[in-house]
Amino acid sequence: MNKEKRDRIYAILCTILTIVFIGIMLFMATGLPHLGLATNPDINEVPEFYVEEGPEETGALNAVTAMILHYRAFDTLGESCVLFVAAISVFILLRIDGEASNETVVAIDRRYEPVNDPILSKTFLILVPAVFMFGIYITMNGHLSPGGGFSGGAILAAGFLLYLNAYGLENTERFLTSKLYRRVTALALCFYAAAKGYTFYMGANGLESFESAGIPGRILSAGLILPLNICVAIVVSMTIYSMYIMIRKGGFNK
Amino acid sequence: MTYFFADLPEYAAMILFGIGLSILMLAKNLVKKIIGLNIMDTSVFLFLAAKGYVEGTVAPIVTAEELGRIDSALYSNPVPAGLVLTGIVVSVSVTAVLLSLVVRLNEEFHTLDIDEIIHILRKRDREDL
Amino acid sequence: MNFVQNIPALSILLLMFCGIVCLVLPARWARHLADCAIALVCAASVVLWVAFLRGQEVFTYSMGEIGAPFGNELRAGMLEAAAATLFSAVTLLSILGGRAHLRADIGKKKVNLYYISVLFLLCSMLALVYTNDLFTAYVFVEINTITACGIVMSKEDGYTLAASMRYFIMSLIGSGLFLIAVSILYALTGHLLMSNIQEEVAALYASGQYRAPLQVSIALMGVGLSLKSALWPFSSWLPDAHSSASASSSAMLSGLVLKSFIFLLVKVFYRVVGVTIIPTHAILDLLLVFGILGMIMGSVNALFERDIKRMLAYSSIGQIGYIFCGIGLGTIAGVAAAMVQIAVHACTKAMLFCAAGGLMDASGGSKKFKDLEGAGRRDTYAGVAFIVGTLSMIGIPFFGGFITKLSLVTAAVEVGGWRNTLSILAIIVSTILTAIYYINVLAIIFRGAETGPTTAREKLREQWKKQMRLDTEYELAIVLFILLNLAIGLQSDRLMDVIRTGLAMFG
Amino acid sequence: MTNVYTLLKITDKLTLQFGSDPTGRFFLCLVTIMWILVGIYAQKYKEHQKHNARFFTFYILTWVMLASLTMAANYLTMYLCFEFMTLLSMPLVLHNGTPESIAAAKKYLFYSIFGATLGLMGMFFVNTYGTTLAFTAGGVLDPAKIAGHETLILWVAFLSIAGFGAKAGLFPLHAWLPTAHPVAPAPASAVLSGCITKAGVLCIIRLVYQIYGVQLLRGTWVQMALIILALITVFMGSMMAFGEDLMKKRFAFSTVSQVSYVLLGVFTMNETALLGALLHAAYHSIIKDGLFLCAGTIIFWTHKEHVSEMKGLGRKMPVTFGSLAIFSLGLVGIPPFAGFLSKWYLASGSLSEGLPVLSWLAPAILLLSALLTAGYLFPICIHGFFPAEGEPEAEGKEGSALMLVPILILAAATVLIGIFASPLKDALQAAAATMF
Amino acid sequence: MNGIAILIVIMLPILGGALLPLLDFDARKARMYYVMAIVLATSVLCLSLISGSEGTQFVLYHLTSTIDIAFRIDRFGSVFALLVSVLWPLSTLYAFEYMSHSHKRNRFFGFFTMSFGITLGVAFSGNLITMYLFYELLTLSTLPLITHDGSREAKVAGVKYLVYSIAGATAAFIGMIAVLTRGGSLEFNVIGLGSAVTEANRNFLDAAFLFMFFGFGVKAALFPLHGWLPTAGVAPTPVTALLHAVAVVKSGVFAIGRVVYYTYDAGYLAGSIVQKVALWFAAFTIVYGTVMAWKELHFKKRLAYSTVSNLSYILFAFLLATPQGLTAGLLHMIFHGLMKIALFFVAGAVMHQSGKTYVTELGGFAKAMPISFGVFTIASVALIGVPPLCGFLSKYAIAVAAVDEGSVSGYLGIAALLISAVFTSMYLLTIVVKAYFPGEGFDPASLKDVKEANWYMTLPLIALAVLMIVLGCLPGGLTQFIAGTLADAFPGL
Repeated sequence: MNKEKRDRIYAILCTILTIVFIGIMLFMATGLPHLGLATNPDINEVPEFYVEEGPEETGALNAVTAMILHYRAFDTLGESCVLFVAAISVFILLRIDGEASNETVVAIDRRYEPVNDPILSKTFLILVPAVFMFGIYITMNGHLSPGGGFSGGAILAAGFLLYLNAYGLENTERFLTSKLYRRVTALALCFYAAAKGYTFYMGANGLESFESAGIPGRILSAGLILPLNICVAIVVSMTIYSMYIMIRKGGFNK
Repeated sequence: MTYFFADLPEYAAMILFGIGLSILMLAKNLVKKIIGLNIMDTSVFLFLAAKGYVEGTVAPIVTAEELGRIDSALYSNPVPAGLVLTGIVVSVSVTAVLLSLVVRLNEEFHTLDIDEIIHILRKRDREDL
Repeated sequence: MNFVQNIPALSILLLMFCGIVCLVLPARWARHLADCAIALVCAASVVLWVAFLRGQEVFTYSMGEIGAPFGNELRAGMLEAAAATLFSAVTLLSILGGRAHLRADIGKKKVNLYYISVLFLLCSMLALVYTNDLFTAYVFVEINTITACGIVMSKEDGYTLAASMRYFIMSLIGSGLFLIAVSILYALTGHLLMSNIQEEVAALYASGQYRAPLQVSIALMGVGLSLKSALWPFSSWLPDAHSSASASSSAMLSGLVLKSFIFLLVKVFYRVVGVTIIPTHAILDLLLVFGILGMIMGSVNALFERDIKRMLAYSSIGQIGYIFCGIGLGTIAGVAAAMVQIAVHACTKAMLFCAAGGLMDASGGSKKFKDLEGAGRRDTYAGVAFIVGTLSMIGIPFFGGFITKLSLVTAAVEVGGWRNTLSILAIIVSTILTAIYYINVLAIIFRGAETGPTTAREKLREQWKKQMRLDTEYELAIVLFILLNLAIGLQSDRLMDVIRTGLAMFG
Repeated sequence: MTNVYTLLKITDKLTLQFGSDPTGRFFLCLVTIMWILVGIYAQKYKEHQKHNARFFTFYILTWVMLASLTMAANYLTMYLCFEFMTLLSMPLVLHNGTPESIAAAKKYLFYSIFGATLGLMGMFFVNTYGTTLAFTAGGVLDPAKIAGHETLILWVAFLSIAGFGAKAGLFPLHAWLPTAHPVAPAPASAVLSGCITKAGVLCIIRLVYQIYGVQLLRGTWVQMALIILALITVFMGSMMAFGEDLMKKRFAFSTVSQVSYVLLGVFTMNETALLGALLHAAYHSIIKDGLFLCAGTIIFWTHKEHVSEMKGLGRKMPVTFGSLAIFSLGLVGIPPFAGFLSKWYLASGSLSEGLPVLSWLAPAILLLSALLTAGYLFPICIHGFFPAEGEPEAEGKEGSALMLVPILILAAATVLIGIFASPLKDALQAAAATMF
Repeated sequence: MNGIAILIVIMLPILGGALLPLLDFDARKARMYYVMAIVLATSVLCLSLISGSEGTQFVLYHLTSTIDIAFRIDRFGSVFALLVSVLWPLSTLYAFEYMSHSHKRNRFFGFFTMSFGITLGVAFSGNLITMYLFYELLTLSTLPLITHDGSREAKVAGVKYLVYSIAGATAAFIGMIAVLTRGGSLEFNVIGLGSAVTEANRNFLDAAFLFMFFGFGVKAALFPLHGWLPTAGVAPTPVTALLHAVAVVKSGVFAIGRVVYYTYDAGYLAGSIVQKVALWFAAFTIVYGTVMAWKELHFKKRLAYSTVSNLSYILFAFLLATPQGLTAGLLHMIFHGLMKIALFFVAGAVMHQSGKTYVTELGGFAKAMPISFGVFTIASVALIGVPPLCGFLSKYAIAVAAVDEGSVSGYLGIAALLISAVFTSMYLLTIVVKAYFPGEGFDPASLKDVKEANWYMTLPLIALAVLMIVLGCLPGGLTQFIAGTLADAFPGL
């Protein structure tokens, strides 16, 4: 059997398989609870607890944030770790080992982006601080309004990427070097892990932990949620930035 | 039939999932495969998001004034939202890793076609022996 | 609350923490830290296991002050503790055994990254073992996938990259199916914690509500996880990945990573769906059939392979078939057999991969059979390891493989109908094929001219001298692996007890 | 059995025992005399062949085994001697070393061993269903044990008797004889045909009369079947001989036929018939030995093996052909030559037995066979002495004394024991009586 | 103490053999003394153990709660051990000469000696699992001996042997486990399965028996599982002789005997349908083996097919499940061992001295190698079953046992036995005839280089011939010894 024929057969089989699969899934979907009903099985004591008890217990008005950073914090810790290990994997894949000379790096750099383009520079000079501000805002208000570390971190990362694209790597690395990246990420994650470890340990062993809900509605409230949001934001932004930089040209310069 | 239109997101999610899956299986081009993966993941998010909503409710963010007398029936389910959030992050991470893999594979084999890559490897095998 | 109950959570967090810290440490320190952390986790798991042996009850550990059904939970029983011990011990030994190769295979700047991946890999496996929450499981499954690819990819060549890509794709289909299954289950039950879901599922089954979605979601989980654990025919990437990955990566991937998904699968079947419902589900038949096909196809492929690492990889496919065969039988005895096989295969295959690394070193780095002639004499440790592995695979009493076969056959003869016949036939066929290709390897690595210019005794002395120069870590790892294999074989009764007790704790 | 001597005791039941009884002694005498005469003859004949030391070694050894066989006192010993006799006589057959002779020897070997094996099977059953393996008149089977197993025992008896019948050329195990004789040296053919076939007869006598017992077999299908087999053999042997041109092969078929006369007598199972059988055994030994020695002489001097080549040869070799004529007359059963008396007893025994159909069929067939015998033997002599007109004169001359004397002795015996039959008849009558 | 002694007897040759490649003797003499010392010491120890320590039981290790690694000395095992420990020194002596020009002698003798210990392990096993252990090890330890030659043919034979053996062992293993799951004990005891035998279990246990029968039947070369044996004839002759006529194949037979009398019991089996099936297979194999031997022209393969047939004699006797059957089977086990090893030794001597491997090439060899062919003739005649040589006795005993058993299958067996006897004479005596009477056109000069082998080879031959004759005439002591098994296997007797 030649290759084309085999491919064809494979394609036909896959198509049939997926059609059957979709059919099954659709059939199954007809048997699922209907959308939007308050009587559905998923509207049980769990969301009720999150919404009703969450704000008072954690001090976070946003029940989603309360859930992901307090009740189901282990998931979220894992999630941050996913980001982290993804970045590590990207490093493993793309990091240029050995000492690529400065010139080559710059040359690669230039191939990808118009460095020192005046329009870009000027526009981004205005835009970037705003983006940073917005990111920080989203992060800091994660427990009060929609948002949180992940969204905030993503926005911060967008700011970094804008800056990088406008001013080039060399300029960016004036404040964001590889070493800084590593230290900040490690520190943020360590803090995250340590803090959560502490609360897990305390909580599970029934000990009194120091965190307090504070006064709900204030920025400085909700115990560890705010610091954790900040940590998450740092991790997310750093990770996205580093991934970008890796995919772009294989590593930090310094 | 009453619920058909209400349930539409569910069906859409299932169909999308199937489409994503078929792309993942059928597409030769690795980037297309990644797109398929994202479609698949997105369909799940769609499904979850649709599940989280309850008719006539708002997002589960209370105001400071309400504290102490919150009625959970007024708010939609926060759990799917959390799951979607996590799912998105995972999906993003995986996509990043996959993309960087594609970059490396392209450097190594100068092609994005997975079959061709396997073909090249088999040829190498034969040369080895 | 007993302090040992903190061990699961602390092990996971410790590994995570060390993994993060490794990012900023110098390479050497990262290595030491990783070793120490894994050793510590291993010791802690042993402590936990001992606690269970001394009568510790199964417990749940809420991650935070609020437990089920609102917060994340870990849950530990005898089986979990044993699995954690096994996973951490084998990881440690794999790293030790492949250390020499790691130095050669991985670029200087990536050493840290490799150890981070290893630590997170172990962390995710422990999390999969301990977690009582399906969504946590999903998250850690992803960590597992990414880090597993990471350690394979860390030795960069075309094979590992292509194989990682294929693994990723296969694995992501699997995770996608798993995720949507979790979502559906959530929609049906409103819970994410296994214990709660189990109650709800039982209630739903009793009432007959949502039968179709329930069945489909269980099937999707089964298919999804078996895709991830390289069940034949979803295993075509495996040989490529192993053939060129570093020795310890292969050892961990084949020995542990795939097993962690299977462990999760068993948890899903018996903790989420429940022991009374799962035997009636058709997914078991599917797994059984594919497991049996895997047993045979893997062995057949291995038979014709002329590359030692690829052969071991195909052998893994066959051995994973055994595990699925055990699960597919649908009885507790079958699952127990699968668990035994997980343990035995983890130890044996990891050992063989490390030993294969040693053999390659002794043969100028080639993995082709034609170059490996006499390698077992040049590297006696690897030779002995292969002998032990072969004896185990054939099923000689005193070795692990015997216990697997014993328990699997015991389970198989007790189920009725076609499953019985099919699985027993498959066991026979697969055993023969396995014996042939392993003995073939033995014959090759111990072949070689006896006569030479030097007298035999001189040669022996020279050999000893050469071996003194070999990496002591490698030797230590091989010796420990051999002891571990023997321990499993000799203490199989206790192992079976542990597994049975552990499975009883699942309920 | 008297004078039983135990040579070796393997287990309690399995012993090697020798003893003597009249029948055994008769066969012993017969065999020994024949052996001596043929041995004398062979002294001259040996010039014709190589490896004489080997030949005579096996010649003697075969006699030893044959003699032991006649004196065997139990089934096991008999079986042992039988097997060894087969093994030791085989080299006589293949002595010439041609491919045909080796093939013939193998054929002989396997037929014999197959037969012996069937006999061995009989021993297994006798061991279980009998009281002892020692030969006892009237049989050794334990009636208590065989109750309920009669069918089985009859089958066993049939098969084991038929098995030993292989040696005696009983159809359907006769085929070795015509193959073995033409290729063997003449002395070997002579003793094979004259004596060794009688070993088979003796074994059958032992089985029929002293192991299974006449009581068991008489009137059963086994007896019928055996008689029918014997009759078939008698008739078939004669027919085949009639159509055969190769002289030794013709004689071999004749042996097939004649030994079954003996067997017919044995199977008829009364004293008269048995007497006839024993007599015929003696007569046939003498005559057939004589015939083969004549044939050997002719081959020795003229290298002519085919009957058709011997026309006119009688004039050159008058003594040989004269003896040949006497033997022929004897074998056909023309009174007063030997051969008449035995056939007479066989026929009368058969008639007195009162078996349906067979009682009269047997004499009829005997008669027919006698005619055929005449038909295949007489032409040799007639053409030998009276060649047709225009035949070229045959080459040939009379042999040496060493060859002629044994032939003449045998010829004389043929005449003499035909005329003075009573001493032998009386002796054999006594022997036959001990069997009942 | 005696428990340790068992272990010593088993481990001494195993360790001694394992050390051989390490000691790596270069001098022929040194290796010879070393190997001979080990083999003789083991034999002597083993014999003293048999004679003095009957009834010893010894549990080495509790593998699981139901599975022990245990040893015991009972008469049944002792018979096998006796056979093995008498024949091994003889074959070792023979092997020294035979292998004198071979390569890798250290490896060869290493595995050869190890196999001794493992075979004794089979004999002294106290339960099925222990036996299974040694059974598998025997496969492994003899594999290098088969492939010793290193030729492609040898490798193919090795693979074939491996496939068959492992498949058989696995099937037997499944049977064992099946017995175990239904509450049966794997210990060798007279109670057999005891209370595990219920009406409901019967079919299941029957199936398990068949699994074990056919599983162990592989080594016992039962049709249709005999294929490996003739191919394995490519091994050096001492191996074919000792292992494929005695140790390996007999351990298969022995294992079936164990299963029949000690795992199951005679009472269970007698009259059951599985017994019939098994008997039929054995009977068929008897005939099949001889017919194939008759057709085969390769000397050693012919003998191998003869082994196929004769092993089934023993199986047949065992399967009769009567006291006579048991003793007859054991008797044939011993006698066949003696006879077949002698035949193989002659075949080996011929190959060694002249390189001839086909029976058609053996014309006139009896003159060149009078002792060898003298022994060959004696062994042939014995194997055909001519009294008073030993083969007659055992065949006789088997047949008598079959008659006593009295079923149709028993008579079938007798028929098979007889047919086989005829064919046996055909395939063996043709060789004898050819060797003594090469026929016309034979050129004696062609054999002038062929000489009788030296005493290393002829001494074992003569010893065997003497044994065959003496045991054939005076079997009393041996039968007494064998009858001792009855007390175990048939407690009611």
